[in-house]
Amino acid sequence: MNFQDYFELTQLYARYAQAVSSGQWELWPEFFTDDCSYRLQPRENHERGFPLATLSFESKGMLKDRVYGIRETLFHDPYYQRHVVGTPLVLKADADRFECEANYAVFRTKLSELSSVFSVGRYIDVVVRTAEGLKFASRQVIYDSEMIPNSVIYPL
Amino acid sequence: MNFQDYFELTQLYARYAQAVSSGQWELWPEFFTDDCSYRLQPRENHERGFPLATLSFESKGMLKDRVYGIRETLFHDPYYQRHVVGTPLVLKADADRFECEANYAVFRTKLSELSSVFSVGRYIDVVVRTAEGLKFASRQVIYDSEMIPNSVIYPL
Amino acid sequence: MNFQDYFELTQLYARYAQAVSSGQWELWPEFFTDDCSYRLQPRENHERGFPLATLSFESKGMLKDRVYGIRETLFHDPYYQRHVVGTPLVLKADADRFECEANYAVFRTKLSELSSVFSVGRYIDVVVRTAEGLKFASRQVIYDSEMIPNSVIYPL
Amino acid sequence: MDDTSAVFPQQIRWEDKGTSRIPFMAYTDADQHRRELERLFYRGHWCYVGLEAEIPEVGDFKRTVIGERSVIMVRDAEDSISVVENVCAHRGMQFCRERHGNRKAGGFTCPYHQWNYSLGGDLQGVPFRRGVKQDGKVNGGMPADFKPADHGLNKLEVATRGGVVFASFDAEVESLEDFMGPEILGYFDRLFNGRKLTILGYNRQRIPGNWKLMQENIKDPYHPGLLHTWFVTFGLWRADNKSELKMDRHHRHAAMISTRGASGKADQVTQVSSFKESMKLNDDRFLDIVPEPWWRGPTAVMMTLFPSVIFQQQVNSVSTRHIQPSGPGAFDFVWTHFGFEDDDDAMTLRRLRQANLFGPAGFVSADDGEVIELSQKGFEQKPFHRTLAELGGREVGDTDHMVTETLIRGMYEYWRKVMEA
Amino acid sequence: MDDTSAVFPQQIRWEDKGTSRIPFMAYTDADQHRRELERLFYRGHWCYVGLEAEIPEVGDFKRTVIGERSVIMVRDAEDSISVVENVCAHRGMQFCRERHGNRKAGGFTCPYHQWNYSLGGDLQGVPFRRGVKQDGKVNGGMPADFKPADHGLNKLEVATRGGVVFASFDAEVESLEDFMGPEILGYFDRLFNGRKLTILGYNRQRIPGNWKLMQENIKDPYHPGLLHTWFVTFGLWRADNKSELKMDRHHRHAAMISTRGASGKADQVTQVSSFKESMKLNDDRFLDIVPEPWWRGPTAVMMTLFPSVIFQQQVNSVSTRHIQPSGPGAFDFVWTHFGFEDDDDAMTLRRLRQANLFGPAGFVSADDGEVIELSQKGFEQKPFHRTLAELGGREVGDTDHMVTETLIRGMYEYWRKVMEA
Amino acid sequence: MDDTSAVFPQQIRWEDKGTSRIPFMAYTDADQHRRELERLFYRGHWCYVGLEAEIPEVGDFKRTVIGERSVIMVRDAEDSISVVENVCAHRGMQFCRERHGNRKAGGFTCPYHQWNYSLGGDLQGVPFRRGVKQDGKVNGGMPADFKPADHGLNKLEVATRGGVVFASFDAEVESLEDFMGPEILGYFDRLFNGRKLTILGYNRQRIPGNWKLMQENIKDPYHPGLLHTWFVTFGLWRADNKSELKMDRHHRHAAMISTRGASGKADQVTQVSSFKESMKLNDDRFLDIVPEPWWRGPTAVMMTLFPSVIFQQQVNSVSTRHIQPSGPGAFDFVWTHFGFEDDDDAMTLRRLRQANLFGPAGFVSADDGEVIELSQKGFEQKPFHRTLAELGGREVGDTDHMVTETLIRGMYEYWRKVMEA
Ligand code: FES
Ligand code: FES
Ligand code: FES
Ligand SMILES: [Fe+3]
Ligand SMILES: [Fe+3]
Ligand SMILES: [Fe+3]
Repeated sequence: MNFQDYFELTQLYARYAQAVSSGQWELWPEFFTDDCSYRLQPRENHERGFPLATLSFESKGMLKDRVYGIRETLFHDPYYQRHVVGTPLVLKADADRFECEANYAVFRTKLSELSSVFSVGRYIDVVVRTAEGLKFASRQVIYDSEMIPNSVIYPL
Repeated sequence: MNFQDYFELTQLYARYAQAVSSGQWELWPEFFTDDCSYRLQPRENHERGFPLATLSFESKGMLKDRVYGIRETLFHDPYYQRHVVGTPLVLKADADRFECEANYAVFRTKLSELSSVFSVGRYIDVVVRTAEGLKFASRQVIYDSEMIPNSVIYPL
Repeated sequence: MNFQDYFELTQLYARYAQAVSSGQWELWPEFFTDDCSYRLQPRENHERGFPLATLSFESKGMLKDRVYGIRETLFHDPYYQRHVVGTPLVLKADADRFECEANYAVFRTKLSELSSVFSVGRYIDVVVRTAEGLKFASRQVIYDSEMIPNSVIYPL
Repeated sequence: MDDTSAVFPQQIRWEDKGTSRIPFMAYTDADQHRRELERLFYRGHWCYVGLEAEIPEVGDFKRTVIGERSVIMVRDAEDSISVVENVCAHRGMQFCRERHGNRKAGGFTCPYHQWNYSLGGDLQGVPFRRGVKQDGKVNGGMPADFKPADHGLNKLEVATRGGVVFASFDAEVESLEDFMGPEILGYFDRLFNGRKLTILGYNRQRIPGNWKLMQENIKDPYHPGLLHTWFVTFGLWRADNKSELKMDRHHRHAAMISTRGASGKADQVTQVSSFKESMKLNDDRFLDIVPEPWWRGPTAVMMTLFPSVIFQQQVNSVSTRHIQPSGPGAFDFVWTHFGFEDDDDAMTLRRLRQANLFGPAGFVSADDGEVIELSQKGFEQKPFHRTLAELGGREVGDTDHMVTETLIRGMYEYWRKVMEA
Repeated sequence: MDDTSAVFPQQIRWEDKGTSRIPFMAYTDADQHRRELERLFYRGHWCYVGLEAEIPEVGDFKRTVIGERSVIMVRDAEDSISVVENVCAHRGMQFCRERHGNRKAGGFTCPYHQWNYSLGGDLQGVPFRRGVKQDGKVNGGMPADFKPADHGLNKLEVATRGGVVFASFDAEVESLEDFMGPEILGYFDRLFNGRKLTILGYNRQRIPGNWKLMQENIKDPYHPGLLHTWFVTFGLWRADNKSELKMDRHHRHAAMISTRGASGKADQVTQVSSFKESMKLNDDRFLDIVPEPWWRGPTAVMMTLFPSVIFQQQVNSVSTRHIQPSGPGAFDFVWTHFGFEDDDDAMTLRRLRQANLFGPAGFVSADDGEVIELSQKGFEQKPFHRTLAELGGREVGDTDHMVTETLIRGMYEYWRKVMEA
Repeated sequence: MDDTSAVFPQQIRWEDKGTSRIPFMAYTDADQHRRELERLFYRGHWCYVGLEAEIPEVGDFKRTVIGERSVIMVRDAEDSISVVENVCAHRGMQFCRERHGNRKAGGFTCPYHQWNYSLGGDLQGVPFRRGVKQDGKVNGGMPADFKPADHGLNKLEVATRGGVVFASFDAEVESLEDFMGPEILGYFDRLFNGRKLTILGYNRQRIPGNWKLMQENIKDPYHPGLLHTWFVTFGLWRADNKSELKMDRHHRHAAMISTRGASGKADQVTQVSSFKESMKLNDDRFLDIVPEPWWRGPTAVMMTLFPSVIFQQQVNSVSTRHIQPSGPGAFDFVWTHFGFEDDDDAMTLRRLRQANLFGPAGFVSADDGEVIELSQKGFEQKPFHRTLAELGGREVGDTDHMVTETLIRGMYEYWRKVMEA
């Protein structure tokens, strides 16, 4: 792996973490390819081989529909979220395709409340090089956090 | 961006995280330029355009005055703090000047207590190259953590 | 420091974080040299110069004995743990030997429970180059987390 | 505090004999919550514990909860299903920690002193029961009159039907069929008609609100059109939907039966301001709905089985939703999505896609958890106050429409009967 | 527990008729805390809700708290200020979640079933109120006798003066002016003299101690010279400061008025061991103090308005500090720093710089939170004990000096009167 | 709740006069917990506070806890040890925050108003006690009748023996020697025989279970062979171990004395199913055990001193384990590992290596915390139930073997006597 690729990869992860912590949800789908896969799944289902995911999207279009839902239809108590993500572990590096994993912790802060641990887990990713730079062809968010604190509204 | 710059940058962030987790508060001002700006501000004020900061320092001298206050005048219940900081996102890189952002989580541990989430948020930084290496010309600590758990004594 | 070394180093840290979050405890001893030192010690003992550690292992064999204990003899309430580790700070870099430190946060999730902060602290490491790649000759885990939430079963 | 308190009453107080105005204290008081556990979860009721498909093999077990008590559902040696309380008969340890697994070999052993129990809960091993022989002398051991038969695990009553498992701490509990009553049983059998179930997976959420609020939420047939914009936009909820509400004779259980209006564009028939004209899906595979023969008409049937479970059929998405209280102010809500043995891959994919609408992040369920949390906050700030559940009048009865809160009034009619006894 | 308990008394007990020895139980008991909420926050008192400048436009609102009840301060259609309780009249949801915003268009709508309220809190929309017509039949709807006028939001009494907004749940509450009394009113008007205020921003902290400890802290005029070394070193607190303490006739409110001694080096006049000779500021812009005409003498006036707010003028730094209890052992403390419309940029910068001294991290305020937390810890470990607030004697009265705890005794004199009634 | 409750009894209820069946409510009730604090920790008992070696120099102090009250152990000016309560006599602040340090210079000063105390706790400084002279007038100050002697820190009774420090809030408490009784005192003196101790360090854990469960755990001599597989495998616990159990006359304290069986391979003599044949250590330095002369036979002596401490000798590993309750459902458990002045480096290394077996992560101690947590969970889910501690019969008495729960019965015999008085 050369530095340029490594730099772009770490920046992709850092930029994603900033974007989903910024409240600008429109930024989120743009990290993905058109025919991407995004899955938010409990570690239990993942390890026991159950196909159910908490959210399972099969295209960038579905991600955009999610953003619309967040913005327009999903009533929720607003909150800040903050992603702190570890260095990506590069499992496989081809010229234009990278398989990576990274541990993450997401903290939730509701208005006038203390911050708390919201979700922790692991990203399992396939990153590909596109004309617009590196994108996620696939991002699985496998969360340890057994009991979701009420609900997950924003993208993890 | 070349590797050497990237390496120095990531080391600056790592060294800062170590320093403010070490209890050796004297190390803290040395990460900044003489005419630096350091601001600890709630995300609310930042996003609503209110100028008030929880702490707003306009020089390295003020940072030294803060350290003196921590050491000599500010009574407080002592605690450990631990910074875990994500990879810096490089927004702008000139030869001797870098604009970066990074998400952080700080954990507080009081004597004979469990550790807890103390503050989470984002650094918005301007880093410059000096004779003594990279320094912060400006570091804004914009925190999500709406409700401060009593008080902030040590540098974030 | 050159990129290749830096890359391998960051990957070592990332791979360790994945391994000890994976539940595959057998992976853990393989990160160490045969005559390694692994110490889990409260910051209090470390800073006050007390030799006692919560766990103090002096060989890879002891690590393997620990894994056996986790698997076969140590009754415990099972839990997930998730490591989020900051960028390693490289304090000393020789050709085949690196002295590094890194801040960590480990989150615990018990079945049907919320995730919580389990342990936060600092790694103090000596990494050496071996035929099988980089390994820890020494890893000290100095934890801030004064009060352990009941017990520590899995490797930190 | 003083008895003259106007803001923080000592006792719950109803405005009248009816149940259209529910005191906020019905959701907040800790002592009353314990009484609810005892009278509603531990006595006289069948509580949901799981699905047979979760423990297909002899020795398979699943740890779950009834009210606030940990229990184990296990397939015992006779290949029938037992439910035992997860508390060791020796010194009380909650010995079973895995949430699922197989104990065919060896049954259950408590780690503290290795008391061993059969899958059915009979005590079959007590270390040192007869003491230890040393230097020709026998030391210690259990008293001569110790009878293992008296010290098994607490065994619950068990009833299974259509692959669903219920249990009760109450040996006198009526039959499961009588408990449900014919109306509800009919809808139960419609969903669980004997086909083998396949487990698709779980979702788990902790909702910081009183457990009854979830029962209310599913007994509140008109909120979807108001809160869940997507339902409306998708035409899943339309004012011209054919709808029926049915209860058991105690008014504790209910079924919300609805059938999508056949004709007309949603925006023509909806009268709901929440309708968002502009909305178009970028990817409509979320809504690839295919009717199934067993529906026999209704496109959605939501059953509330009091107090512990909700059975969901929303078009092709089917699940059980297990209510596990945790004090008056919170409950865990566990979703088990399933399919049927004869599903083809396309149908399984369909159920999984539609699952995006439900659960802790679902397009039309996440907000249910949110409104429950915020209702609880409202209750706690003025415990002397009460709700106003008078849509469709103040009476209780089955209806052929959704514009009513009658099911909520019915549930509290039953609640008062049991709690004020 | 047993009534003979010496360490954990059943009831709070005062040593005598006076209030110089305050039982630790005044800070720890949960039932008593609820009684405090009812008698001090919800009845007979005006509580701070905010500043008019926070909601300049019609429809602007701010969500805040009185005691432990969520309320909304809103500029209504008539451009006057209303305060309503944030609890839906339908089924009790705490419907307003944004903490600020504008609802000119559409007023307030509860998301659960879309009941809609005017900015002033009148119920103006109930979906399906008249039912839904289907196949010529009208289904459901609210009862014929349903009167929207009876089901608006809970409207509070509102009083504004000098741009500050107060509210009360108590319709019988006296006028704001009578509530403050002439003395306090004078100092209130000194700070809020009609000029438009400008909002500089907020600080929020959760202090794990009883809310009264913050009132005490600001009624404790001599601790700054002992706890807050910086005050002394900066000459902001000097033993030769001219000082006055004034109370309302009930002794519940107070003003601490001080004027910096004109002459002498601090170290000559201070008698305080906390003075640190060595200390020099590396950057003294923290202390760029410029007197303002409206001060009319005093360099610092700290007002405690019982029970809910503190008004701060410390040289050029002005703020309101809102006390929001959260059980007997904690409260949220919300700082609103402001300026005046006629401030030039230099003065604004000055106020912002001096803000470094105050708030959750302030050089001379952070430690107030710390001592409050640790006082609470002391109280909880021996609830049978009591404080000793006898500096300046055991009586209550205004003084012309700071060497006294009379304001604390005064506050508890009032507290006993109200709480023991 | 209603008095007829079967699941949640109002009052704790014992099945009989004996103590072999302990009600789960003995571990869960909050009021009863406060009564335990008062009767067991604050009255009539000596509680552990630390080791003299922790505060070798005049002015050295250590902050610790008795029951739930913060206290300070300090070496005072007379070079003797004082223990004072960490609550300021002025307004109650828990003034000491460092957990250890030296206050030879200046004694203790409370930061809030700088009341100053001698190392022994005498009040020696009150700022402004005589007021402040200004313009020839004396302002404020403490009342004329203020006697500093009446307002020192709360001073506890102190007893030290063999380098171990105990304290009591109770001035009438019997002597430490009478408190222990001759039997226990003998084993205490065996371990603390006058040699200087050296501190090796601390381990701290918060165990979410009732504090008595830790006393039970160490009064439960046969669980190691069942729960702690390593003990068996290592031959540290063998069925042919010589063992004795001894109690004081009140049956509140106990000593478990065991001596490793001399001969035979573990697997020949163990009857314990937990034995794992396969197990081999990769590095057996964990078990580099060297007998010490002072053992005088026993290889392990575990002493439970009721209510606050456990003294451990497990081969070469010696430690004190301090029990610090935190409500009925949790306690902090603080381990102080030590050695003796005459240890050579090899022995110190040995003690440190064997420390891997103990503490919050120890091979044979971590699981004790786990079973305690899970026992508490069991108790909370069915408070009407009880344990069955009948191994070795239902009586109480010393034994020459380990196959009994007699020490647990003994502890509750004492507990009932004190708690039911
Ligand atoms: S508690 Fe289960 S065997 Fe002893
Ligand atoms: S609760 Fe507000 S509209 Fe129903
Ligand atoms: S509280 Fe300790 S000096 Fe005032
Ligand atoms: Fe819903
Ligand atoms: Fe102060
Ligand atoms: Fe043990």
